Amino acid sequence: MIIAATLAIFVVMSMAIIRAIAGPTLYDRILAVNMFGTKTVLLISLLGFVMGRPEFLDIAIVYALINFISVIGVLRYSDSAIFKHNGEDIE
Amino acid sequence: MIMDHYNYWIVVVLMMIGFYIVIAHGNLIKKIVGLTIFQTSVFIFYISMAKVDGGTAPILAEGIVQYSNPLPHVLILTAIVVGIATTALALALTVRIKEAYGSIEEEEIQQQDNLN
Amino acid sequence: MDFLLNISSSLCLLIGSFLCISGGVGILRFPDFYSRMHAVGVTETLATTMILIGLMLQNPDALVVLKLILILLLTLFISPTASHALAKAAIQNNLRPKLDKRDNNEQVTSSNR
Amino acid sequence: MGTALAIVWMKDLLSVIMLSGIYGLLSASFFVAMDAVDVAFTEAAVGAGISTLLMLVAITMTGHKEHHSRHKPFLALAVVMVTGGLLIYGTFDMPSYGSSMAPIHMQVAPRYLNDSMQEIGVPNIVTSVLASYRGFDTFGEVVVIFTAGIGVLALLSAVYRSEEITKIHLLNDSMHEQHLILRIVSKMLIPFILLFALYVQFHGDFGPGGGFQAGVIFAAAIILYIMVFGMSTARRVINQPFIKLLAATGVLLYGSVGVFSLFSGKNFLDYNALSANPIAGQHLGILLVELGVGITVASIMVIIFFSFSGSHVPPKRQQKSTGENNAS
Repeated sequence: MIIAATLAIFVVMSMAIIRAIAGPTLYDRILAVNMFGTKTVLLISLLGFVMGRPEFLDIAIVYALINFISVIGVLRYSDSAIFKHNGEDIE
Repeated sequence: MIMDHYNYWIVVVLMMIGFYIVIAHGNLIKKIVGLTIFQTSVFIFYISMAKVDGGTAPILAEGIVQYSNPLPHVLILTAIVVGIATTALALALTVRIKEAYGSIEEEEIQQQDNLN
Repeated sequence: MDFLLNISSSLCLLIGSFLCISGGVGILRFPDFYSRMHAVGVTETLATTMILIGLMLQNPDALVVLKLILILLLTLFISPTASHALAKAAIQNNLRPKLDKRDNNEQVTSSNR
Repeated sequence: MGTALAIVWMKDLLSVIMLSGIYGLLSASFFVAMDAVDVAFTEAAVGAGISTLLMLVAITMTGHKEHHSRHKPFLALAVVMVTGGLLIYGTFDMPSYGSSMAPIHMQVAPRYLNDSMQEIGVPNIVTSVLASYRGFDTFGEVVVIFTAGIGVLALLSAVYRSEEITKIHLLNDSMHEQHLILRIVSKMLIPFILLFALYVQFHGDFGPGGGFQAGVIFAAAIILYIMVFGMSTARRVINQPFIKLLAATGVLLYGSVGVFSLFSGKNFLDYNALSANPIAGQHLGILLVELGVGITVASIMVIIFFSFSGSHVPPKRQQKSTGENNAS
């Protein structure tokens, strides 16, 4: 059952990658990255169980935290980057 | 027998993608991303060499006999952090180049150099 | 008891996987950013909860369960916040929902003015 | 792999960086699948978190459109193809994947695996090799990180000192006025992240973790604080000269452990000198050394981030200054 769930998550991750590559707007990409991060957290937890050593869940916690930080960072800095880009276009 | 080497092929393909970005693109930031990809391919190379079939992570526990090789892990662990520090240095240089030349495209920088 | 645990854990994992896949289809097939965000919301909260609960039922070790609960709490905190911030930033940068016809027209007229 | 391919084609640097974030997460999953939990830990925090952020900050300063001016892509492609072909030809002599008879497993690894429990007494072999067997190496790495931090500081901090006030004003923008929910959630999360970093630091002997990872996570928490609450608040909270001092202190701590063991008649970084009981000495030595590493890495990352976002140039000013450069 765990292996089936792992496979499902693999499929979803590849879907998220496709969206991140194709995504027409920047926000689609951020959304896909965010989802990809959450799925990675799940994948790591599942992999721990598959390999039979589930004590390494610390990594999954780090992923969750870092994912949040990077999404916030992307939002924070993409705002100013877009602003600057528009300014260049106008001038 | 041939399929036994697929990990190396993944590494080689990644490495060549990074290499291609570095030599074919003029944008300095893009070049740095290419270098990062190249770097990661080397990391994967080391880590895949450390893997032993049927082994688990090299943290001792009761009832486990077969572990993966810890030495490459140590080397790569430090290499990742050093890598980010050097990447930061490269980015800082890029920012200064942008200030000095007003551009981070290799060709434009060379043009300006030739003019002077 | 053991049997019951196994069955329920499998059930949770199954539901979680199904929700994950449906969300994945959603993020590929939905027409615009906001509806995609809805799909992602489904996978991020409900599917994650289901899979993590399934894993918790699978393992008797207290420390592991504690860590899983921690991960669950963190995801439940983090992903709605991130989605909220994302949607807010998107609205502020004039990204309009595609399905909202009236709003689109309004925007067109306002930009014409 | 597909992600890396896509990076080649993307013109917009912002998307490139987004994809490189995914790439970092992906390669970290690779590492977990290959049993390298410690490495995955580091790669998760570094590749997906800090490096993405640094590149983002860099492109806000340099602009994020790549011009379409690839010169002779076919020559480059040919070079890449030839090199790749040669490398693949070379792999046929390599030991096959997962083989336990490969030469790499024949040298020092069995000794680490079999004897480290008696000699060092730490279950996580990666930590014991990192801090004890190859302590000299790690010392070098820490010094490299320290030097890189100094380099970034030297490159970025000197220029903008006079424009400090406008800059701070600029950085204080949108984020922390509007996002109330974000602010409150971050307020709850940041102490947790800091606590977790400490856990990783001191749990490194028994599970995945250690100084490098803890330092990066600690720095990530502070970076989150800077991003959410704005630069000026962060400057008031975090004393920058103090961080610089801390960075040096970490290296000093590491080095002085070595010098101490040198003075007590043992080799450099021989922790048996620290205590009468060798195992206790090793424990103490590893603890101190990892602490030094953690302090240095955390403060260097914070310094790098501070100097990057501190030298934030407003777009108008940038245009003007480049104009001046061209004119002169």
